[in-house]
Amino acid sequence: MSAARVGIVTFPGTLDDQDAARAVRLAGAEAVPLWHADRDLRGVDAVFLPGGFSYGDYLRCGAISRFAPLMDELIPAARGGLPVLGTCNGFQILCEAHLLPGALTRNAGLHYVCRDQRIRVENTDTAWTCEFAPGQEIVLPIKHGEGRYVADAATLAVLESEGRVVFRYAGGNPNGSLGDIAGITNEAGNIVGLMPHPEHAVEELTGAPSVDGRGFFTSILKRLVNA
Amino acid sequence: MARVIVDVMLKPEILDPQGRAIAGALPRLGFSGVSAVRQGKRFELELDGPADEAALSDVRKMAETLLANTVIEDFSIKVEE
Amino acid sequence: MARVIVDVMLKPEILDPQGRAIAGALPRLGFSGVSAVRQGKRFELELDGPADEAALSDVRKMAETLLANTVIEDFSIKVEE
Amino acid sequence: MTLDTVKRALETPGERLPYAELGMKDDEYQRVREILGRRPTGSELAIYSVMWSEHCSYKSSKVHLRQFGTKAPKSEALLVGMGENAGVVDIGDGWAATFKIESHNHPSYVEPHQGAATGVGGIVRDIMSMGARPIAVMDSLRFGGATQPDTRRVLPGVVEGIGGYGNCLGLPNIGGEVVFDPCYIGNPLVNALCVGLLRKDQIKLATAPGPGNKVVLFGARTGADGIGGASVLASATFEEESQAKRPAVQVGDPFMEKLLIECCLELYQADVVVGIQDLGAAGVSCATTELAAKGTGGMRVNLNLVPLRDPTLRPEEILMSESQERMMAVVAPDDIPAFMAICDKWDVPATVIGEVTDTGRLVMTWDGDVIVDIPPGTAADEGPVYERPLVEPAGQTALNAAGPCRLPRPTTGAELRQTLLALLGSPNLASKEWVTSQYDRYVRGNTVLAQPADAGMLRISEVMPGAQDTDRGIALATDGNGRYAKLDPYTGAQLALAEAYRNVAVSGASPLAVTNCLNFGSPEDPEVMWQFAEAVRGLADACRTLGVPVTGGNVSFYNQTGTDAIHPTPVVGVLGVIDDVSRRVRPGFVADDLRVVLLGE
Ligand SMILES: Nc1ncnc2c1ncn2[C@@H]1O[C@H](COP(=O)(O)OP(=O)(O)O)[C@@H](O)[C@H]1O
Repeated sequence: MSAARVGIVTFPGTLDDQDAARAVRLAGAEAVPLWHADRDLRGVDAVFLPGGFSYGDYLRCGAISRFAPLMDELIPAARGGLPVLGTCNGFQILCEAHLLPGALTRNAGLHYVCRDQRIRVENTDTAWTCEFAPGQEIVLPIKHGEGRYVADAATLAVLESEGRVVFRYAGGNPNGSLGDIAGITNEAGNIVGLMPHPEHAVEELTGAPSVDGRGFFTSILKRLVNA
Repeated sequence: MARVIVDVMLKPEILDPQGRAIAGALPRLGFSGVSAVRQGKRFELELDGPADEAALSDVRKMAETLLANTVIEDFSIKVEE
Repeated sequence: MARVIVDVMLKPEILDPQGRAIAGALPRLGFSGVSAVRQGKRFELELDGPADEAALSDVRKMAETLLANTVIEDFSIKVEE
Repeated sequence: MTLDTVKRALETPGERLPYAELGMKDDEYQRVREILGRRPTGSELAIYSVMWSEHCSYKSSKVHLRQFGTKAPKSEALLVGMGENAGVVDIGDGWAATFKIESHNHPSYVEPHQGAATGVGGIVRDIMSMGARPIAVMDSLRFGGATQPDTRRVLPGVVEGIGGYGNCLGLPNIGGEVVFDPCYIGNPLVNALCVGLLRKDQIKLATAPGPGNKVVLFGARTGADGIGGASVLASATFEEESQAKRPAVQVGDPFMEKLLIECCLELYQADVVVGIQDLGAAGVSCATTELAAKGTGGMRVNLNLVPLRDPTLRPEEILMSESQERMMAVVAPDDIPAFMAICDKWDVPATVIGEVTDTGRLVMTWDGDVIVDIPPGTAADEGPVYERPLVEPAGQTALNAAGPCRLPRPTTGAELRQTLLALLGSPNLASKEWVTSQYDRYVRGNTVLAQPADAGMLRISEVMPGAQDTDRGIALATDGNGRYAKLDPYTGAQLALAEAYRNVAVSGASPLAVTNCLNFGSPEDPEVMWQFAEAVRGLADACRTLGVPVTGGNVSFYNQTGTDAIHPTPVVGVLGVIDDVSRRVRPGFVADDLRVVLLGE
């Protein structure tokens, strides 16, 4: 059986594509580079939108990337069930593209913050979290200036009641996110966005002092193999 | 050649930490008399042609799709004389 | 209770990378006819009292010292009716 | 405004040019006249005034800096030494590292955010111009007292500027310093270091050989940024005039720089670059004169072709503009289409503005008229050199006599407690997390050590394609101590080196090479000049003793307000190599039951 193929999208200004590819490879899948200007998903089984400062984060984070030619392909595919993970800038892009509800705004502390953050996994039914235990606490790096999740009260109520809050900050909210929300999913559970960086927590030698990020990639592999 | 202004502000129900920080700093700088501050964005667009109805309808589309995120922001458009 | 608007824009000779990026994106979104975009900030200040001369002179000082970085930005003040 | 052409300069020999306003001395202006055999045109004066400024010509420091070469220990690792954009050292397995530290002190005082941001941008382009991929940054900062009001203005902006720019480029910040001392209140120090990786056989140099080769300007458009800044802002005290000069600050566009990095790497990969130079403080003046001087010797440039952000700019202003995020490359005519295609892919504007010639002259035209016609070497390499007078500062002996033994000592337990609390509460010893948490230390996943370690460390196997087989890593530390250097600049500089050297060594790496940023007051003050000479002598001697060469660096003079100079502050960066990066040594106690051993006295 050939390895699962996970597409890694690079926009101008994307930074974590190399880390994302490494994390995918370490999990045993094939990392397939996807270029923002191509209208081609290259037949991948899942897509990872990594972090960075696409288009310099100018205007609003993710606002310009959302209109990339590749997104014209990705948006309908994601709506059709293709597993998609967006971290940091990738999460911002998913919200701007309305694949996930709400928006990410300036940190309440008004500063960029880079730190190792405790996070609680609240939903283990998604394509990207099925290998975690419900309520499990993990440590992942966060590094962002605009990660404060906001949505109107009705949207928040729906997210909570449907169990679509996938991750919550534990041990202190770093950015003022409503409900301590660190990550959410869509109704179908195939699209997940979060501010923390699992791809920076997969190796002993580098990155965060944990390898908890591996769970995201073993999850998607398991999901793809069982699919 | 006309200039059109698009003002984008966070919706009133969305917390504006920048505005709040400014409002908090004012008394420390010796300014009283300001009860609230909100910070938004202002875009100045130079049009190639006149700001006629067609152009303004285009600007409205730009504002809706790109300049503002209507999930959290409102916008208003005006032509600069 | 009056509302005063302070618009802050980069001085014309100062590079505006954000405005440039937006102007660059517009044609890709199918919008033509915009030759330049500049992005600035808009502050809405709620005053406790009326926008009389004393209050406006205070706002001017706030703009100079806090709201605008006069090294690279210009500002303008107007009272909202 | 009439265009000052070479023809006009010949016809109006008596016309007075504002050389003094551009920071040029009478005798320097006379030399320009001798070199050209006529008065310079306004554009030529623009070129000479920036190229002969302290900032670009090192006219006060050159005679001292030579010791770094003459006293340099034999080093097989040194591939490119001082004099290029950055030094390059062999780190084994076919790979090389290039690194350098540079100051952006004065601009960071005027506009902290943009000043610091463009400081990072500038040093990153230096590293790119050697043919390398920039892989990490560090920042060494000095501010006034933590409670002084202006520190509140300067510090947050500087940290935001460094973080905002470096984070956006995807360069992990792997270390640095934050020091508070009232002597820096009007003259904060912002020294930024960048390190890059390249294949040892793919070093690029700033040279324009081969008549007929094209000169390409690529990156951002040229605007009115920092016009006159190179000679006026960067190397003269700005006190009274600062208001008037303020609009001349440069603003950075980190996104453009990120595109430039990826674009340059692809250009190198495609092998379509003959020579390359970044545009730093002296912009087009510097890039054209230096490229031409190091190549075949001649170049022809049509200044009308320079893409402008502000169409009203005059040729003199184009020559002096400090607009950021620009590079200049020399490209063979056949490679131009491939070059342009790569720039297009990365959305980087690129324009052919001239070509290499064998005339030995740098000739520039505007609207068809010749406005510059000079031997480029005279601007790039033959600037004035000063042997400035040196005098040991009047109070030096008394200062050293007033040692710490004169201070009252805590005698009781309560007093000791007080002392300890005072120390722990002092900003210089306090946690620097407020600063470091605004910097991304993880990006690109190669950071092995960063804060709170004594040295930053990166693995190189995953930095670039082709490096997979090496286990090696590089380590870097920067250190400096202005108080030691004030007491004894000779020893103070040595202590700075020793500290950075130790910090690299304790990470498990072997120190290989040194970069330095020498922050001092006015060289026209003989007491400052003495401090400078002593510090350089001390550093050069210590490098010889430790067997590590200085590969490059930067001098920042005029860090003073009125007659009050900052403490002499040599900041030293040391680069080391570790054969197997998985054997790095982490700080702190990593397991129970380990023994604690004190080494040294
Ligand atoms: N300006 C800075 N930029 C990046 N890292 C910094 C900066 N200042 C301090 N650090 C890092 O924070 C850590 C603690 O610094 P510091 O408190 O100065 O410790 P030390 O006295 O051991 O050098 C070190 O790893 C240092 O490299």
